[in-house]
Amino acid sequence: MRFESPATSKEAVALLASEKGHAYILAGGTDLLVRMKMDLIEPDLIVDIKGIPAMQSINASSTGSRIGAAVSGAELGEHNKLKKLWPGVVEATNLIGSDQIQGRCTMVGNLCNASPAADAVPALIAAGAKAVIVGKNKRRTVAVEKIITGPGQTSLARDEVIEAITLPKRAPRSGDAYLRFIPRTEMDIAVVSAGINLTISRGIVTSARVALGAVAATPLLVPGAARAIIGTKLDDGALDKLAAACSRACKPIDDKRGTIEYRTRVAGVLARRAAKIAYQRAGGA
Amino acid sequence: MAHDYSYTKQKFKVIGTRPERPDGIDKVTGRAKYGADATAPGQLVGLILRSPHAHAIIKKIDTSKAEKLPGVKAVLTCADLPDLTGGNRDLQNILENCMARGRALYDGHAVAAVAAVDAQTAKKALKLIKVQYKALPHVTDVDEAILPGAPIIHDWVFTRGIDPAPTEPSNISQRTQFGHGDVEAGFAKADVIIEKTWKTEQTHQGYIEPHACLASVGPDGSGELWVTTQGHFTFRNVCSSLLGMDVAKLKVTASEIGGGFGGKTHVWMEPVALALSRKANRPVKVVMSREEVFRASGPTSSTSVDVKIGAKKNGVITAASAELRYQGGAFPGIWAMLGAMTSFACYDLKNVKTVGYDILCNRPKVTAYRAPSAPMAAFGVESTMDMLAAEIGMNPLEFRLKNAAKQGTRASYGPVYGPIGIKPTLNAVKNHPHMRARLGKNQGRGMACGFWFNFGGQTCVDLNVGIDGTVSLTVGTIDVGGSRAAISLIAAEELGIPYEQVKTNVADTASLGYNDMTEGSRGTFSTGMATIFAARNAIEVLRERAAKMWDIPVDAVVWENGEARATGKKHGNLPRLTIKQIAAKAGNTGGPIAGHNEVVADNAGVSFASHICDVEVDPETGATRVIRYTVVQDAGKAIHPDYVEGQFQGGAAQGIGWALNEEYIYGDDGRLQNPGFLDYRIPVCSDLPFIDTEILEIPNPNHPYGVRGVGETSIVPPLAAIGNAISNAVGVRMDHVPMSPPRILKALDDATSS
Amino acid sequence: MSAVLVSTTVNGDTVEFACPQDETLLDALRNRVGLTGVKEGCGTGDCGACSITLNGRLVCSCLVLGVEASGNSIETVEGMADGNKLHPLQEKFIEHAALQCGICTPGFLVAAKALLERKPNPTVEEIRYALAGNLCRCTGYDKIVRAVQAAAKEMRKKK
Amino acid sequence: MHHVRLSGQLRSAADNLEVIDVTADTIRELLFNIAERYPQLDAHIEAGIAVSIDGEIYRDNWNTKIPPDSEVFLLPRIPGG
Repeated sequence: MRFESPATSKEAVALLASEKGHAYILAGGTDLLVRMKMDLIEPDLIVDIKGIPAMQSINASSTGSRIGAAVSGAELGEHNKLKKLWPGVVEATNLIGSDQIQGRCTMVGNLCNASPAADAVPALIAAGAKAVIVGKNKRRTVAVEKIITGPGQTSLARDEVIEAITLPKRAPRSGDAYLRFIPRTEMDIAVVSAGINLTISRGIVTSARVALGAVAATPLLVPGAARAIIGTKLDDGALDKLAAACSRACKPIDDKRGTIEYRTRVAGVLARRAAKIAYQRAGGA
Repeated sequence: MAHDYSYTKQKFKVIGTRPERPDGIDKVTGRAKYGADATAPGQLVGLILRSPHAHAIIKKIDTSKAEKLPGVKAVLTCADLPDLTGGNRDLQNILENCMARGRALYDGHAVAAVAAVDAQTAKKALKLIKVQYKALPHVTDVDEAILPGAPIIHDWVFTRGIDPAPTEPSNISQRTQFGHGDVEAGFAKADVIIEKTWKTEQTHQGYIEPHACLASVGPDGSGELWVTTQGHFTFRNVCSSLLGMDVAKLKVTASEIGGGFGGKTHVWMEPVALALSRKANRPVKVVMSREEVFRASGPTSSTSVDVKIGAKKNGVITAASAELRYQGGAFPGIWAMLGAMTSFACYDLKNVKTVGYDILCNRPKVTAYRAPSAPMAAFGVESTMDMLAAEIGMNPLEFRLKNAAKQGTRASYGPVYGPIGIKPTLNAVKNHPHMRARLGKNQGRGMACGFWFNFGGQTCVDLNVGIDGTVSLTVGTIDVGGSRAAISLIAAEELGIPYEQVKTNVADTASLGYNDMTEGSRGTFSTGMATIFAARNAIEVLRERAAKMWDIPVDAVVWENGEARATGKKHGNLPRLTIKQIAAKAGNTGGPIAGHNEVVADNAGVSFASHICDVEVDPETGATRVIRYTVVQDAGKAIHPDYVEGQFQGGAAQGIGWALNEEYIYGDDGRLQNPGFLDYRIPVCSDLPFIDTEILEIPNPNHPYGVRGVGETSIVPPLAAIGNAISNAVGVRMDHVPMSPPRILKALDDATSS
Repeated sequence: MSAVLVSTTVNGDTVEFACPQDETLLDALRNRVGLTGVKEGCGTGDCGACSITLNGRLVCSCLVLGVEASGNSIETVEGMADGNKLHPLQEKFIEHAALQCGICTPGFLVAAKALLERKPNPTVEEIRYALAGNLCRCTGYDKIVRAVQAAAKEMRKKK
Repeated sequence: MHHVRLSGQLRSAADNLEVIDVTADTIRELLFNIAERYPQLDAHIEAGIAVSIDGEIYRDNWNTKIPPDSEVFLLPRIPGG
């Protein structure tokens, strides 16, 4: 196995493109090294992207934000400006693992690991985040919900690297929130999760995005759930409709972490709770 | 020399204080050496190939490619471990568990092993071993394993304890029965009877340190083993039997142990490491991965238990019975028997009957886990007790007090009790402020009782007085939780010297006589007892030496406060001789000063605990949080109260994990789906509240200081205490452990819809 | 597979070791640098026994490659005491009987130190969540949390 | 003379008796005498047995004296964790 730490995204892409064997990108390593330890993968090449300046910074502004792919969860959590603009996105990423994991893990790594239960992803989808992708010949920008195509699978080509995540312009009176259910208080993978981002005007929800995690093969954007609360003051009736729409959208499986029945039911519970938090953050009563 | 075991009420000077442990600095600086921390010149890395099948015939193992890989020094299969057990079935089972013999019996069963110059090479070699399996039907559920047509695990297992003896092999390895009186007549007299089936899933001890050892065997048949174990003398005896080595030629050194809780009472890969070393003629280190620990060491049983209890309206139990089915993994065990013995031990019952069925499955061989088998039986019994109390309209605490066992009660497992502590723990619970604390919305309180036997066993101790009067104590029981501190305290107390003047060391098997394992809550109890007698032995010598120094008769010398004092009119004015002064002259008064004792420290004194637990349940998600927890337990005498509290708290925390989230999850393919700490969910720091403790000290009449075992009982009550608290919080009775969020939410749904 | 030479700083000392490129920092620290105070409980980031700080950031050394240490600075439990003077956390862990078997202790100490450097006066809840990545199976965490509280108090006094 | 009670599975090795009368001063004598009378019990004794004397359980020390009129109960030997 070869270990390389390129200084630019282009170099990283070139390394990936020229590798004949199995190549993997290392950012925080909190998934990659686990898969190596469990003998699930045998890399021939590991490309460490932490030395690439374009991937190391955070720019946060109400006109748009950019988070480098190698930024750790801990660094994200320490960025007050970003936290203020996108509390749900930051909290979601900070929920991944322990303080130790936060010291290394990245939002983009969480995305590219492509788990249906990835904590950062529903919050990013709800936020309308985009991934900036660098390829051999071109750069492209893609909505986060288009990245994961199935458990462990992404739409990235083998010689493509996500350089950063961008978050859109933040309208005034907006708020986001992310909640997940785990059996313990820490250290678990989400059994089911919900991310919500909304904007209000005079107490009425004017726009919203709702995303769910761990209820299907990929994290889901649920437009029907958003429609259930747009135009409402998030009263109980609207919340009931939100919960019902979320539960309807679920296509979960039974596995060691939860049942179909449980996930379907609790998706609605979490969406309802997350919507209330987002609404409050947007300045709603 | 005969010793007096009996308790004498004495005033202690240092017993009951809380000094710092002697191994503390090593453990906070990273210096302490655990199982994986030793190295030897030229050591190889050993790895084990494990079956991916729950049950399969091993048709062929081709090791030729692995053997040819440069850097590989030995490849091992069962052919390298011939059966030298002389037909001893128990040893044969251990041998077969260490390395499959023609058949893989569970997912993770060892099939082959390699030793190579480094981990990378060893890993590569494992992949070059080709094993041809023929998969067989498997069974992993305790109730399914005894259905007609279930795959038979061993054709040589015929159910024992059935008359007439069966002629067909069975997955029930034995039937055991305990009790007295006439339960049918008793139930006929009951006003109310509750009968219910309870299930618990399989849990693991979950020690943080994986099994690890460093083995070295030379061509002369001599060997050394450095290993993390609860009993290095037992490991020595078992390994030498399996490998055909002389016991005296295998020196086993116990490393510091990173937790055991019963799981390190048994050999797993240690005989394989020794055999690899013998074949390669190099030291071999084998360290299990966490995944291997879960798949291939010994968890505790999953169970299915029917409990029936009947009572009069006035709260007197008229009869109680239980049928207990315990899954023991791929080899026969006695786990249901222990469940059958302990289930009703807390109560004074005229008519009681328990029947245990030990059942084989395609799962790893079950081994002891803290108060083995008692928590599952207590879950069923203590939950049923609460249901029955509710049915007759009695406070569950009063109901338990009314039926609690006392001195003179015939225990459900047979004998008549001496002085015991169940009632005092219940009374302490009754008077505890926790019982009167206010509860909020969706909160509930539960309590439950627990019992464990405790035992002593073979123990020996050397006590040597150094030239400066300090004392070196050599013991043979592994220190799993601070026992060196407790044992140093005992030596200091008996000799009348400060704690700081005693250093307790755990000896290797070549340096001290045989000691049983640290299990059954025996460490401080039995080694403490041997230490008292060894110290008394040394005091005799010290008196003799003082007498020689003074040139007076030994009868005129008494030992007081760590000094020799001459008595009587003739000698009374002599200045006292300190241990230091006597030690300094030892060379001229007869040589080294030492005390020794070997003892069979029977009679560790049975132990009882009562726990109180408050939970809060989220009715929308089924999530349960323990918000307050109190342990009340009889310790006999708490030698070092910090570490007694630590045992209470640790046991309770393990019980809480078991109650709420921990479980082995098997797929339809018979493979373990959660062999890691991510999905085998032991409690994390933020899951738990502070765990309050109340130590009761009801002296054990058969220990000079009144000590009882304390380590195990505290894991027994939590399952039921939490189940009872959940029932009080949200009105559903959970009959399946772990009481995980999906199970609770389903129970809530079922309750609403019915 | 070719090993590479890694030059790094461990507990203030410059350290060099040759390391296969797929070897974890945990294995490199234990087997090549000889710092066996760094423990492996799981190898998958779930137990925290291998906790170290990497450039001041708390991480699991089992989830870092040895080669990644190049040019960086590492602190382990072996570097906590100042000569023969124990760190207040080390003192309080012994004083409060916050360890039984002791295998998780190095990880807890490193994690607790990282917490107290960031947050000198944490609440019980903050301590519990900050230490949630460190598993202890012996103590039920009770005495560990108390020891961290006591050490925090001691350290605040000294400041 | 002691009335020695047997736990469940030991009874089948002793003609299904719940109580057997044995004269013995020590555990060793007791086990020797009952094994002589009920040879099937020998296997149980070999496999490990515990003797409760007035509620106190002895697993190992066969020199233990059995006081007159004491309550004697034979149990299987048990492991711990």
